[in-house]
Amino acid sequence: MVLSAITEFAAQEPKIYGLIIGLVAAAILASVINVVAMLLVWLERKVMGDFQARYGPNRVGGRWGVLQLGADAVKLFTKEDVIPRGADKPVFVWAPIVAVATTMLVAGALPFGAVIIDGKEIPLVVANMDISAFYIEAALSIMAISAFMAGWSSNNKYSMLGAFRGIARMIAYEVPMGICVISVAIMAHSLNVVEIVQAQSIWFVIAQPIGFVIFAIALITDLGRMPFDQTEAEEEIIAGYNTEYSGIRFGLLYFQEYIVMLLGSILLVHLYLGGWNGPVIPVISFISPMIWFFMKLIIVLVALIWVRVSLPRFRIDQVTDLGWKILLPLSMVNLAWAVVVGLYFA
Amino acid sequence: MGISDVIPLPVAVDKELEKWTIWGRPLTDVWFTTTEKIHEIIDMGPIKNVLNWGRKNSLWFLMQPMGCCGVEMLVFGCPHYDCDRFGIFPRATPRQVDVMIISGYITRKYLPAIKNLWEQIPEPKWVMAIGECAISGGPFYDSYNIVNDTSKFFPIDVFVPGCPPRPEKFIEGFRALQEKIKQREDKRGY
Amino acid sequence: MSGEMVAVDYYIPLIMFLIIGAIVPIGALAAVKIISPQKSTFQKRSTYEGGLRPIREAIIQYNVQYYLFAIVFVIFDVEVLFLYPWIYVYASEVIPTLGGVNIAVIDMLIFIVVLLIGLLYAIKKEALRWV
Amino acid sequence: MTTANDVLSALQSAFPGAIEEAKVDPERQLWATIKPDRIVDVCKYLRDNHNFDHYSGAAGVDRIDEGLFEVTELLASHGAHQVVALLKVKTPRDNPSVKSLTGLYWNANWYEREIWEMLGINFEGHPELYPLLLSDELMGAWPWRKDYKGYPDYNTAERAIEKVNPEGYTDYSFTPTEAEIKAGTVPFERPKYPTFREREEMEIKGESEMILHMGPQHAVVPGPFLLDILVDGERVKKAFLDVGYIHKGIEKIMENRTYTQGIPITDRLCYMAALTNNEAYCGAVERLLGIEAPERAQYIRMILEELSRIQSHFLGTAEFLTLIASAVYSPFLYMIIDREDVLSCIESVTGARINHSFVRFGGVRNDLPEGFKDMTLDTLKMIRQKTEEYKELFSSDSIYQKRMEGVGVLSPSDARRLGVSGPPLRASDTPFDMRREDPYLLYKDMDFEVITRKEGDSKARVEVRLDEILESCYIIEQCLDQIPSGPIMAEGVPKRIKPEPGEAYYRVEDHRGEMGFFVVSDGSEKPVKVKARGPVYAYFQALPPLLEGVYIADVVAIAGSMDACTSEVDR
Repeated sequence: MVLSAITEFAAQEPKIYGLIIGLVAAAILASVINVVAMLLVWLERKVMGDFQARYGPNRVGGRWGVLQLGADAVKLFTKEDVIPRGADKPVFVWAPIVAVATTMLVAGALPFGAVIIDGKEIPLVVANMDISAFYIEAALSIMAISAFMAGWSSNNKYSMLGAFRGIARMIAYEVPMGICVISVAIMAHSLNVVEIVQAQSIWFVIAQPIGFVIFAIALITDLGRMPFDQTEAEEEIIAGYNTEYSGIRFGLLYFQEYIVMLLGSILLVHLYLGGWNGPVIPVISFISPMIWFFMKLIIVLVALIWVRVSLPRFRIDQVTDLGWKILLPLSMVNLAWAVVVGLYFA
Repeated sequence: MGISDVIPLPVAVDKELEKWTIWGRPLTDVWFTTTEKIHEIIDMGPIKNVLNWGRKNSLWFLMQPMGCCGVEMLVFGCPHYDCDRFGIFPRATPRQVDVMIISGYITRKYLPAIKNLWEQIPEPKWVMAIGECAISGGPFYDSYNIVNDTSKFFPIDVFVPGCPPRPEKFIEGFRALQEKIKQREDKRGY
Repeated sequence: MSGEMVAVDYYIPLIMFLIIGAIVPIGALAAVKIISPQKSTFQKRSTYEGGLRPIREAIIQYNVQYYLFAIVFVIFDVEVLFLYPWIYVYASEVIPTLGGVNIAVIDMLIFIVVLLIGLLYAIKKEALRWV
Repeated sequence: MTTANDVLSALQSAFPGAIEEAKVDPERQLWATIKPDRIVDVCKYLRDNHNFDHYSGAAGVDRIDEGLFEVTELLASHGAHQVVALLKVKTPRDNPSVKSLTGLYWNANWYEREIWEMLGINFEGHPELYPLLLSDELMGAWPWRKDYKGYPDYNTAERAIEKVNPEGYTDYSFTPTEAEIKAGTVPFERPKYPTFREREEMEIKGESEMILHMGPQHAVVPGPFLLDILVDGERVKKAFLDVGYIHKGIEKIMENRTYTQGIPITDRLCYMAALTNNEAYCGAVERLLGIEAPERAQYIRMILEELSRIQSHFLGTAEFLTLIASAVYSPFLYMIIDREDVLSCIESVTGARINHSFVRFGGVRNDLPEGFKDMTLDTLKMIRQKTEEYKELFSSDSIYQKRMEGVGVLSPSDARRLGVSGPPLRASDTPFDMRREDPYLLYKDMDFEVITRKEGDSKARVEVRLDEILESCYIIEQCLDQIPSGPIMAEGVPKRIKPEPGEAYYRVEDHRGEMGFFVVSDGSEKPVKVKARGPVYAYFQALPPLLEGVYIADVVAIAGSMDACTSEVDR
């Protein structure tokens, strides 16, 4: 009954309804995402420990060390906040805020699974836009801009080199990534992520394996994780673009990387691994899609961590070469493939 | 120290705000007294304990190997000893660390640089002298180039003897520092 | 979700997200300002560079090669943008066919080939050589 | 095969009258005192006609009783023959000056700079006599002179005066000690030269160039040193190296300790190679004393030094991996785990992890414990298996190959010219290994291979190290099979070591290259001069030319593949 009342209200006052839904969902989602991202940091440290024959955090919060991240957060909150004298102050202050705010923009359009009510699949998404795939991809790349803001404004040579590397890397992989999204959209006949998920009777990882590989590589690059972490290559340029950031500002930038990792993995799951698709589990059919979704997500996240601990870092010129000279032509080939196969399906 | 440090507003706003008053008192004064009040509340106990719990369980140290102890510092971060268990791990930039480990001899040439690094660490910060060289000059106590008393330049919280101390001693030193932070007995009384 | 949702309505929740996303870090920064100790000194606010004084500023006139990268990117990114509307056109049945194949497909394949030739030219001219 | 006697007779016939005194002792070492004005000619003759293409270093000795400085040039060959020529040049103590050999040997540069700043001996014809290890404040004090009043110095910290320099940074100056004031040696007359910073700034030409400090604190440095790179974009145009940030004055300290007290100091020379440093120092003193360790002791030394080589190579490779990958790269951590196993083998004998002080004059400190053989054989079996795994991993990792192949290539001729030794030289297709070249201990009885690679790039250097681990395992297994029972100390080694007046040079194959100790005795309890010729010093000098024209990421790969140890450079 309440549900029908809400639907009625939504029909009458779509604008106000959107406003309320937006606020509530944003508040809930923001906290959920933050908590999940914190757990992700913890998961990474633990899983990395397992890969490396050590324990990882295990002293704070019982034997699993779950409160370790809480301690880190409290520590970062009580750190002094230093703005270097030479820094471009407004940009310096803005960079972490832009970074966090834009990740929220991505979160707004990304479906976080679905639930089945009365045999109907309801995707859990706030803004179910027609072009959400395009929008998400665009919003993800704003992250590189915030990294550039951080690096450029610090007036530190390490940061500056990190910023340039970040931009060069982002632009080298943005194009192949975009083309991959187009290829997927062509097969699904839609740019809406929800519809893309629903269109995957065959997972797109099988339908276009090249596209999956390209997208996965480009995604790791966008996230700046291991073989592609040149922007913060500790051994070359100290901490890259966040060299001069301290305390909570660093905390935000650092934390935002994990939020983006989470969101990026979700996007990968949606575009290529069938999202929440999977056989309906009889007894708990209500959350059966969620179970599939989370299983896939965890596998992708652990795979990302696995890649991180087992590959050496590329040199930055090799990264741009890989992007421009190999992945871009390959993604075009993949697009042609998608067109041909897509025609066949159509 | 103005509002433009917190919220990205033009610096001109700062200047403007300085002219504002609340009940006849300048806004900046009000801000400072409020902050002081909050600090007093924090100092009263429970909140401070939570803060110190966070601080003591997240001690990131500056990666700065300086001698024999530097090798043990590296090993301290690796399996078998695994400092990550305690929430301790190395960072390369002083902006993001809490603990500076002086892991070797400080020479006349290096003293200004290391002092500068120490200055660039944001508060709250701690410093540990690890190894005989950092404590007293060690085997090089009479050298012409060694500054043999480190504690004159740095408010050292924990001394870890040994030449070099084994990685277990590093852990012991960090435990001692954690205990100090918890009891609020470190030199700066956080 | 029933009801007439115009495109703009989707963006209202997004703006809410943006606001929440901005409030969180600003709130955190303000909280830090209050609870963290502040002891700003000259040296603390100086630029970090391995512990020594840096030689020259970091913000200098950078190598022009960086800009070439950016320009190549702009060209390709704009052309990728042209592909997006095509997704919809391609699916529609209004477009005439040529020998059983949708003419938009042929158009786009030609476009892709032209793009690839452009890329080859850029590589040949060493516009994509890292600085 | 050329012997020392051949070289001596050839010299005497080529330069009649130029050689003031000469001897051959032991059979492969030629000691000669050359007239100061003929030194360059003699060296040129030796280099061109007798293959003395390896400049090993130079040592300055302060003979205060005779009012003389002596500079001893150490020349050797890269495998053509095994003769070491130690050519001595004398110069008066007031206004000392010697002809520079930089025109003949590229790597004479740093050795001569060091002697200049420490002893105040001027080198005629040296292109850049700038301080290397000392801070500007100590320049002109000539700390290695015997009459230097600033040693011992117990209260440096109390004398430090903090002051703020014009740019706002804190600086320190140290007021002179009372002894210095009493002796009237302050103020010193400081030589005139541009500072390191000024020299760098002169090199900046273009608008888009900048100088990036990598160090003294940086993730790439294994200890504090300053590597400055002049970059345009990310391409390195020129590299500058400033060392001495942890200069401890070990050679001066050892002059003021007894011979036995010197052993723990040699440990700290390079903490990764404590045992070979002990060996080199003790070997030199043993030569002075004329004693030889019993056979069992020599076997024990060999076993431990090879174990130490394994752990050093593991740590070196592991550190290198953190540089090209990151600190979360798993193989790096696996290597540290393996190294811990090797360390516990060593520890069961010496009782220490890093600084062992284990070798004694005429023997070793204690015998192998029970069960050492089984434990070591087990460990070696594991190490072998793991090393094979790493080799397979690196040869199948395409990112690794892409990063390392053709990076930092040292051609064989360049490698010899720049004076590097050890794994980097062997990676450049030069089978130069002291264990073969100048066999010490019982290496001549051992069956092992000198590992070489043709490529000379960073990848080859790491491969050489990994292969050497396997060879070391093989040597240890042989030693454990053959080790006889018997005493571990030579008979008749006095409690108070007082060697006859004389000089000795003894070189061993360190984990990183050729390590030599040059010890001068005057019959008293303390040595007159101890000169440590370390391998990393030579690498470091060769680093800036290697770095020209590479990317910043390659700087890290090249510097890492050299396996540096700052402590030994600075001493």
